[in-house]
Order: sequence, then C-alpha cells, then structure tokens
Amino acid sequence: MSILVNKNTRLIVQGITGRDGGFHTAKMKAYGTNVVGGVSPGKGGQTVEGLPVFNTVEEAVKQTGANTSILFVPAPFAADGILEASEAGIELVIAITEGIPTLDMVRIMPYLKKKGTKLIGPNCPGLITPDEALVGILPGNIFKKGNVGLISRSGTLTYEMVNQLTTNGIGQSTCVGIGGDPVAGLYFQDLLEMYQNDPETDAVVLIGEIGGDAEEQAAAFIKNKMTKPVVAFIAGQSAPPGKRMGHAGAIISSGSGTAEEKIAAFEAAGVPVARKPEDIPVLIKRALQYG
Amino acid sequence: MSILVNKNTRLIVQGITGRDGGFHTAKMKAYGTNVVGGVSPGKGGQTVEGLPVFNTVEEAVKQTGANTSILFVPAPFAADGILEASEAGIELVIAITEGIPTLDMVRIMPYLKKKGTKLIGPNCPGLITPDEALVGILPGNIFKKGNVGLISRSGTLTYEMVNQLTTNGIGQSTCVGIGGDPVAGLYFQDLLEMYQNDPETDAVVLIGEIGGDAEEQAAAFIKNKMTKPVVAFIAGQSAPPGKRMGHAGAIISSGSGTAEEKIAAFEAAGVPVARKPEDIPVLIKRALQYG
Amino acid sequence: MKIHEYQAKEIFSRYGIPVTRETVCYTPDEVVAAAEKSGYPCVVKAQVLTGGRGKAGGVKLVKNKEEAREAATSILGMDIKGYTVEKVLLAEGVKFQSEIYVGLTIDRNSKSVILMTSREGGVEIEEVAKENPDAIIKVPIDADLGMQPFLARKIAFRLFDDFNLVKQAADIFQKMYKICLDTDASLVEINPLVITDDNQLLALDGKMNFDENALYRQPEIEKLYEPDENELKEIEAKEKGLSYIKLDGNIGFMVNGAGLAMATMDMIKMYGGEPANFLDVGGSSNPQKVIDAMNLILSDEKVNAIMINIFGGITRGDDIAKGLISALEQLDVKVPIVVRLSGTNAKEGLEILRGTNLTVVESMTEAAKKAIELSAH
Amino acid sequence: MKIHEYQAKEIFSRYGIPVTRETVCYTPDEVVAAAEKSGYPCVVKAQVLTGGRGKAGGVKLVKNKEEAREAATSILGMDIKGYTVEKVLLAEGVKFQSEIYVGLTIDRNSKSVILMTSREGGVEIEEVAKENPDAIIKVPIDADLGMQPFLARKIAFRLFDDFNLVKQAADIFQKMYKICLDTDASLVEINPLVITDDNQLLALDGKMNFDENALYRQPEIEKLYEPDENELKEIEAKEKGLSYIKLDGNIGFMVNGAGLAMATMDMIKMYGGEPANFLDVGGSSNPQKVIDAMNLILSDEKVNAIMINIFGGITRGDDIAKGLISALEQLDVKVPIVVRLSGTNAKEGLEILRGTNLTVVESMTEAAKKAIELSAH
Repeated sequence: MSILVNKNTRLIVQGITGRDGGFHTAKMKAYGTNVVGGVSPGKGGQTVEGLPVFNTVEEAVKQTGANTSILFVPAPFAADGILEASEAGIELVIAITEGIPTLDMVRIMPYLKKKGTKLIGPNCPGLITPDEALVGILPGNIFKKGNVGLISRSGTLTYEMVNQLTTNGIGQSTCVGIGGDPVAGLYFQDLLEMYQNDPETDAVVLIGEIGGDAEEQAAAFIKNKMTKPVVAFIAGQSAPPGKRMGHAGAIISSGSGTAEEKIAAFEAAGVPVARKPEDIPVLIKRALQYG
Repeated sequence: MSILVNKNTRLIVQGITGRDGGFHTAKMKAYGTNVVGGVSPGKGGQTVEGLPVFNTVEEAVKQTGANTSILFVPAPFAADGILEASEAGIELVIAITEGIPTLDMVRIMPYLKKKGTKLIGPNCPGLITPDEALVGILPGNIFKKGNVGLISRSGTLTYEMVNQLTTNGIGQSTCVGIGGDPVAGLYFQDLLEMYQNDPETDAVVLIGEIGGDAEEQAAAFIKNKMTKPVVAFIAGQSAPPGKRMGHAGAIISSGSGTAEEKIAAFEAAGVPVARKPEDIPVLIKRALQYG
Repeated sequence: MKIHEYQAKEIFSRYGIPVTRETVCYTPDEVVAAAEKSGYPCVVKAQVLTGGRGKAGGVKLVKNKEEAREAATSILGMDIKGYTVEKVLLAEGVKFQSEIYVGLTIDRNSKSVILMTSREGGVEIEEVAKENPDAIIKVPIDADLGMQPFLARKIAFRLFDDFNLVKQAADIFQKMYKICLDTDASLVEINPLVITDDNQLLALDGKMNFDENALYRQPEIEKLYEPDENELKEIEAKEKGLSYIKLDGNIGFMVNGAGLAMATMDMIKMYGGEPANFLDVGGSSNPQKVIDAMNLILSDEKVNAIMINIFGGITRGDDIAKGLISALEQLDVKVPIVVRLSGTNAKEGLEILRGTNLTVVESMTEAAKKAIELSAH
Repeated sequence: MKIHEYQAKEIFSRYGIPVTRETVCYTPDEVVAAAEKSGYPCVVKAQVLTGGRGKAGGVKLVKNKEEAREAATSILGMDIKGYTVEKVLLAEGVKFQSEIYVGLTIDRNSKSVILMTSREGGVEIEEVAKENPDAIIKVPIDADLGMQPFLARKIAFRLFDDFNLVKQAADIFQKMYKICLDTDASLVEINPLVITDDNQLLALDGKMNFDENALYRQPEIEKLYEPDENELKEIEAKEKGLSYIKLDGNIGFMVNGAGLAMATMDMIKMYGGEPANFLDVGGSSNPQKVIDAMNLILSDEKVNAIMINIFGGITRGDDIAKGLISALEQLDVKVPIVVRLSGTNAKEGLEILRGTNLTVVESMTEAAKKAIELSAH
C-alpha cells in the first residue's frame, strides 16, 4: 500500500527538457520509478533519458496513461502547469518549483478542488515510497522500506531525520515533503489521515516549523482521529518574529505561528516532541513499542 | 409530488420592495404560495404584504428557513442576486428579470453548479404547481391541478396553451417557463427527466421556439430515456434569419436554430408536433389515451 | 449589435493582435491616396453591417492606381443586401500560405464562451460545419478558469506543428478571450487569420457582435452603433416598451408576448398570409402602448389589415378591451382590424369589443383566416 | 516587502478609496508649510517601515504652527526600532465617531484571500484577536467568485446598520480586494477606517505588504522598495543563491536547507549559544557559494566562531568536503570553524576534512557544543 506513490505510479515530468527536470528524471528512473514521459511545449517528439517528450500534458496522458506529474517549471509558469496537469486528468501533481507567487496558488486552488486533483507542494522536495517510487528530488539512497510514515515542511532537515531513522534500522512506508510555502496542496492533516488508513504505516514522524497553525490543527486531528502514534519535531524555536526563515511560509507574524505554541499543542495532544533531530529515532522506537 | 415547487416551498422574494416584486408577492401569497419573506438591501426590518424584509438572503434564510427564492431585481444587479441566493444555500432560484447581460450568466454558472443550486430563468415567467405553489408572474387562475407537465421557453404563449388545456378539462402537474434567454438555468432535458421521475405527471407538453438546439437535444432525450408521452409546439416558423424575435435567445443564426429542424427532430423521435396552439389539447388527449 | 470590420480590427489592434495596415475611406480620391501610400497590390473592401459582401462584388484586389479608382467608384454606393456602402477599407495586400478561422461565441449548451477554430479558414464557418465538421475544433472555456495559457497553447497545438505559430496563436486566443469579456461581445471572429510568407499570423478580416443587454456598461462600444432604418424603428419601439421587427408582408400584428407573437405570425403564414411585422406589446392594458403600437404598424404603408391577439393573464380581458377601445378612439385607422382576446375574463372583454367596428373573433385560427380575408380586399 | 503608509494610501486613493488629505515632508519647514496649508489641528506621522511608531512618540497631533515645528523636529531623525525617521506625513485632522479595522490577507487554511474586519479598530488587530476574538469578522473569499457586490454588502451589514455606511464599506471592500489581486499584495490594511462626523468612511491609516515572489511582475511596486541595511545584505545574498538573515549573536552559520538551518540554530540556542545569522546555502557543492557565504558571515564583526552543518543528499559528502576545502583555501578565516557533515558519503567526506585545521565532528549536538565552546574563547 503505502500512500500516494507506489509501483502503480505512472509519472510524467513537466519541464523535462530543463536542467533540473532532466537531471532528476534520470535519478528517479534510476531509483526504479515508473517514469513514462515528459512534457515541454515545443519539444514534442524529442526524447530525454529515453522517454518521449510531449507538447501538452493532455497528449502525454493520452499516449502514456500517466496518473502522476512532477513539475520542474519556472515559477512564473508553474501555476499554469499545475492547472494543465489537473485539466488533463492527472490525479497527483508534485510541484517542486520554488518562488511561485502566492496569489497564483490561491487562484488555482478552487479548480484543483473541483477536479479532485491532489497537489504536493509547491516549493517541496517531493515524496518517496522506498523501493517503489521516488517522485521528487530527495536522495533515494538514504531511504529504507519500513513502517514509519513521515511528513515534513522541510527538505534537507527531512533527509537528516530519515538518515537517522535508516541508520538506526527504522524503515519508512512513505515520506512526503509538503513544502515550505504558505499556500500549498496536501497538508499535515490530509496526510495524517492517509497514514492512519494505510495498513503499511504503524507510526508517523511529523516535522513542522514556525509559521501558520497547521501543526496546531494536526495536533487536534491526531488527538481526535488517530490511533497510530505520531512523534514531532518543530524547527525555528530560535527564529526572530517577522523574518522569513528561508521558506516563504516560515515566518512568525505578530506573535502567532511560534514554535512554542506548536510544541505546546502537540504535547497537549499527547504527541512526543523531539528537542533535537537526533532524538527522533529514540521517540519512534518508543512509540512503536508502546503505541 | 409534482416537480420543483409544492407545499414544502418556502419562498423569499429578492427585490420585494420594488413595484413588480411587491405586486407579484401579493399575487403569489393570494394563490396560497408559502411566501416567508423578502430581501431588499437597506430595507431590512420593514414589512411588505405582512412579510418581513431582510437586508441579505443569508439573514432571510436564517430567520425563515427559506429554500426557494424568486428575483425581481434590475438586470445590472440580477446575477449578483442569484449568486447571493446560491451562496446562502437556496436550493431553487427563479430569475424573472429580463435583460441580464449574457456574460453575467456565463460567469455565475460554474458557481451555481458547484453549489448545486437549481436555476429557472432568467427572463422567464416562473413556474406553478397548481393548488400548491405559484412562484412567478403567471396568472394562477388559468391553471388546474392535473397530470400534464409543461415546459416552455415562452410566457404568454404558455398561458394560451394552459388556458386551452384547462378549458378542455386537462389539468397540470407543474408548468415551468424556462425563459427566453440564450444562457439559462434548467432546460428542456433537465425538466423532462424530472417529469419522467414524477409519479404525478403522465404526459408532457413542450413549447419550444427558434434559436439554439435545445429542442433537438430534448428530442434525443425523449427518444432514448423517456417512457411518458410528450407533445410539442415550436414557435417561430415564419421568423426571418438573424433577427431576435422578442426573446434574446430566439434567433436563427446562419441557418441553424430553425423551426423546421426542431420539428423534424421531434417527429423523428416520435413526438407529435402541433401545427397550431389549438391542436395541443387534442394531441395530449390522444397521448394520454394511447401513450 | 454589429460593428464594421475596421472597427473590430481597431479593437484587436489595441489588444495587440496583429492586423493588416489599412485606412478607412469615404471617397474614391481617399481610396486612391491610401492605395498610393500603401503600395500595390492592395485591397478595397466594402464596410457594411451584413455578410456576403465578397459574393456581391464588394471586395476587390487592385494592382495600380487606375484599378484602385475603378474599384472604389464601383464599391462606394453599392447596395449589398439592402445596405448602401458608404465607406470602404483600403488594406495592404498580404501574401500568405494559408487561412485559419478563429471565433469566440457564447454556447448555449455548455453555458460558456466557446472557442472555434479551423485550418479551413477564409470561407464561412457554417459552410465548413456542413461540409467537413471534423475540421472545426470547438473548446468551451470554463468561466472560472478563463483562457489560461496552457489551454490556449493546447488548442494552438491542434492547429500547428511549428512552435513559433503555436505561440502566436495562443497569444491571439488569449487576447480574443479578454476582448470578449471586456467588451461583452457575443462574437469575436477573425476569418481569415493568415500565416504570412514570413511565418507570422495576421488578422486579414475581423468581426464583432455585442450583447445589447450589456451596452449600458459599454459606452465605448455603444458609440460605434450605426443602426439602419429598420433598426432605428426597432430602437424607437423599444424605448416605448415595444418589441418590433419590420417584415415584408401586408398584415400588421399586435400581440402580447414574444412567443405568442411568433405563433400568431406562424399561423398567418400557414394559412397563406404574409406578416408585415413582429410586434410584442408586453404586459399591461395601458392605452398609450396600444396607440404607439398602432402608429408603428401603420407607418408601414404596405399594411392593409391588422390582427390583434391578446391573452388576458394577470391583467383581465375586460380591462384590456377597455384599453383597446380607448386607444383606438384616439386613432383614425383606415385598415380593418381583427381582434382576438382569450384568457382571464375573455368573454367579458369580447362582449365590450362587440359594440365597436372591430372584427371580433374567439380563436386564433379564426382570427388568422379573417385577417387574411380582409387583407385580400 | 513593506511600503510606507503614504504610499499605501496613494494606491488606495488611485482606486477610489477615500483617504485623508496629506503631504509627505522631509524637513520641519516642509511640515510647517504643509500644516499651515492644511489648517489645524493636523497630525504629524513618522513614516517608517516598522510598527509601533505611536508608542514610540512618532505620531503627534498639532494645534498650531509652533506645535507643528516642534513635532516635526522631534519626529524627523527619531529612531523607531532601529529605523531612522527620514520623512513624515502631515495629514489633516479628522473628527470621527468611531474606528473600524479592515484587512485583507492570505489565509493558509482556506488557501484563499481572507477579509478581516472589526468595529474595534484603531488598535492592533492582534490585540483585538487576543482580548475579544468575537469582535473580528473573518470571511474567506472564494477565488473563483472574488469579492462580489453581495458578499461585500453582506460583510458590511455585519458592521453597520446605516445603509449609507454599508454601501460605502462594501465599495471599499471590493476596491481593497481588487488592489490585493492587482498588486500581488500579501496584506492590504486600513486601520483605522473611521466614520467621520458627517457619516463618511475615510481611511486614516494604510498598510500594504507584498509577495516578494511576485515582484517580477509588479514593476511599479518594486520601485517602492526601500530596503534597510540588513535587507540590502539579504538581497545581495539572494542574488548569490544564499538565503541570509542577520541576527544578534556571535556564532556564524552555514547550513544547506532552510529547515536544517533553523534546527541548527535552535540547537545552538538550546545549549546556550547565540546565532549570528541564518544562512541557507541551498544544494550543490559549488566552492564559490561557500566563499560568498563565508564572506557574508565574516562581514559581521561579532562573529567569533563558525559552524558548518551540511547534509549530503544527491550531492555526495566527499564532493562537498572537497568543495569546502577548495573554498576555505581561498579565504583567510581567523575564527575557528566547526564542520559537521552527514548523509550520503559522509564518512568519506569527514576523512578528507580531518586533514585540515577545521574542527570536524559527527553529530549536530557535538557540533553545537563545540561551536559554543570555541566562541567563548
């Protein structure tokens, strides 16, 4: 099972002829992901990494039966690319692109909802179901198949955590980087629900950060709806208010969105919060034993 | 049963403080329709015909439990009024207003669809379920409870037909004037389906006119999906091309939308077409006997 | 509401759609001057608010000054389907590889704006629709989404393989959609949109119609309105609350309701008569409206009989009858009038009318037959 | 990106939102001249890109020429939260009955623009949110629908009983929404929007923030950008692919990834250290980026130790180590550097680094403790 991506994933790469698109297409293919083609307007008929390139997503879907798309499209055109994928019937869209204007995301959200398109990102590293499908820019080699789900607003911090899990012998069902932007697709609560319903996931690691109140909502959801154990880490306890800490969404606004509030919400929901990344493997082991 | 409006209708009147709104509110109340209130921004707290007036549809719905709304709102503000009703959770909106810009209707259609709001009109006389609810500007006295459903793009021509049915002893389940505009809400096919599923309707009179191809689609629907007999009349056989015959939607464009095509479609679908309005009672009697 | 080709192309140009270089001319001298400036070959095109000018000889390619003058002289003043040509367009001659059709209009079924395009441009799209319907690409535009770049590109890829043309076409589609929304157009058409010899898209012709219901918020468009004689009459009627259309027959009509009016005309025609007009007087029994309507009908000298068909709905038949009598008393009508009244209190109304010199009947059929009979005298 | 009050109000005014009559002044003489022209009482307001100017004494009501000069002299040049006041606004004095708050911002949960409004205006909305959250009306705006007239009116009816005020407020809400979309704003705020004594709504103050990701398509807005010293450094860093924020401590950082950088800073703080900066160098092992990053860190004289925390992902740890060495060779760094490297080929990387004068450690905890220890010397 796992969630969102697996052996049944048929992936196309929007922006496959770009530098990043091409590079990561090779990486994803090498990992074993079923990449079936790419899209690049005006480059239809070419091949990249042995894959056919199409002018439109519609054409790519028709020719390859793709159900998932990953975008390496420059920010000014990315929202349009997401819409194109949605309109063409793609079920799951992963937007790697950083720097998309927030109102572009706001504008496309109702359409994605109407079409039932799931979106991961933007400004995210993507996701992976170890040994089945890598859809993103994550380093595949650090992951290991297992029973722990992971959701994170961060990139490298996620790899750091996963590396510690893997080196401690703890494998992962699926790891999802939901991205660092304020307006994004699937978020903590949506994914927690998926993990709760996934028979291959026994516990979840949630990596939050300052900004917004998604962690607080996740805490409420865990308390009310989840039976599987969750452990959390929150980055940005030392961040000053009013400054964007690298991610567009990582900002403490007028005293709300602080790490303290988030940690308190998790603790009130009975979710253990790691003081430092290195504590996560210990907490997960404990959770799996007693959870 | 009947369709769309009945004793369970709880009607509000948008534009109740206007001349037409007030006049027809009195008529509808007198007919026995369950009119529960009205809306007129800035006139909240007043009463019209003994009914409370609210500033917003939301307030009206909250206070009266309204499920249906009829609009007597000037054309420039009518689309906004329909949206307001839809957003407030009104299930059925009847727009009497004539002269709404077509693109206003085009713009609001996706929202109505998203909210599941049914719309009759605009530029229509409304509808009636005899002895239960009159929601519109139709003359209630000419209708008689019975088992014939009626759908029409016209106003007075409908009254003419109904009058002939009633004076010939043929009663009606529900009569709906769908309006004369090119972009409108529920149309022939939607209503035919409702009549087909309505146990109180045994036959249907369909009154079409030149312009568009809704009649052709209705004919196909009748042929493929309906078991109840339908008889039809098409107005505008003598209309010259390129001229709007009173209704914004009644225009023959580049040779399509002619009465001939529509009549041919019905005849091909086995639907008897009256040569003149006076033939309708005869055709319906025959249909009810043999249908 | 229609506008001229040159006006449509002025709007296109303002939005950045490439159009032919051209000049509007009102005299042969102006045409010759413009042609000399433009260089040859160039094209003289009649500007009239109707189609079919090509077949009528209203479009001519000219190769020199003499031909330009000749064409201008023959086209200016020409009658095309009842429209007199008062101005022509002198447009640059363009060499092109092929002709595309692009049109945006309102689609009743999808309840949205629809884009139609075809590689078989240059002829009327209705002809293509009949002879080779598969050659037409039709795409309804989701009103929430609008003409997104990806959608415009997707449609353009169905027309062209050359990405350079795809990009140009997608840009034009987006601009046409914006024009449509901004101006409340009911038709935005480029036919043909040509591919020039240097691989550029260029609008050779342009057509726009507008939603009359929206003119109140389109003052710039309203200014372009050039109603003809009949349309002026229709507008005048509208201002009096009447919906009037001039037709070619001899039997005048006055009916309440557009559908009933059409049905009434149809019946006349069925029995061999010829309607002189469509006239919907709407609701109410206001005598002034009847007077206005009668004056309008009688302004057509061909009318030699009048049929009045009124259905009493909320307004009762007896009130309508009184209104009719009061109106007719103020007029000196020389042609015979047949009145048919039905609906609420029709009997009482008919009783009142029987005391007058009107021919009063009870059914539409009878009314039609009687009117035809009277018009034949 | 923030702009000044007067700039926000200029935008408001361009869209037809009523704002106070006012003049921007750079000297006390200009203030006095403007005040004399405006009449008394009027208000002198510091224009700085930070909040809290009221509490800092940056806003003064003046009743005559002398008070105007006095206020101008005291406010111009004043320091408010590290910002020097270089200009002030001289605004007309307005008598009003009450103060409203209106703000449009992006809501992460509804993934839409949200309108917030409250009758308890004039104070910071966050205070109202804490003390009387029910006093705040929050309405997410469906992006497909936009701020429709009915919706604006509906919200306004929750604020006012007087229909005259409702209409004015609804109009302002619609205009603010249009401003938000047109300018890619992340905040459009009027606080207070006052009801004047003659029952008119008037924006007394205005605030706008903008989405930096959208500045590429907002050239007019970008022109208004007045970055302070730290922001200039951040922009300079961004141009080099670095995400840098100056902080107040003494331990400099270089980390790949924003989340990991935050976690690294957090750990330093947890063990009693003080971060001197946030610095995300992103992916790749490009030595130039490391050089730029080191120069940026060292431009802060307080820095007396540096911690480098790198996770080897797709770029392998040994390549990163080589890049680091190559970069550090070109620099003359006097402060101690602690390096922690983990992830792909971390061991190989650490091996390479051990041959240098860098302090190489394996865990984040160790790195943090070591950096604090070294910074204390």
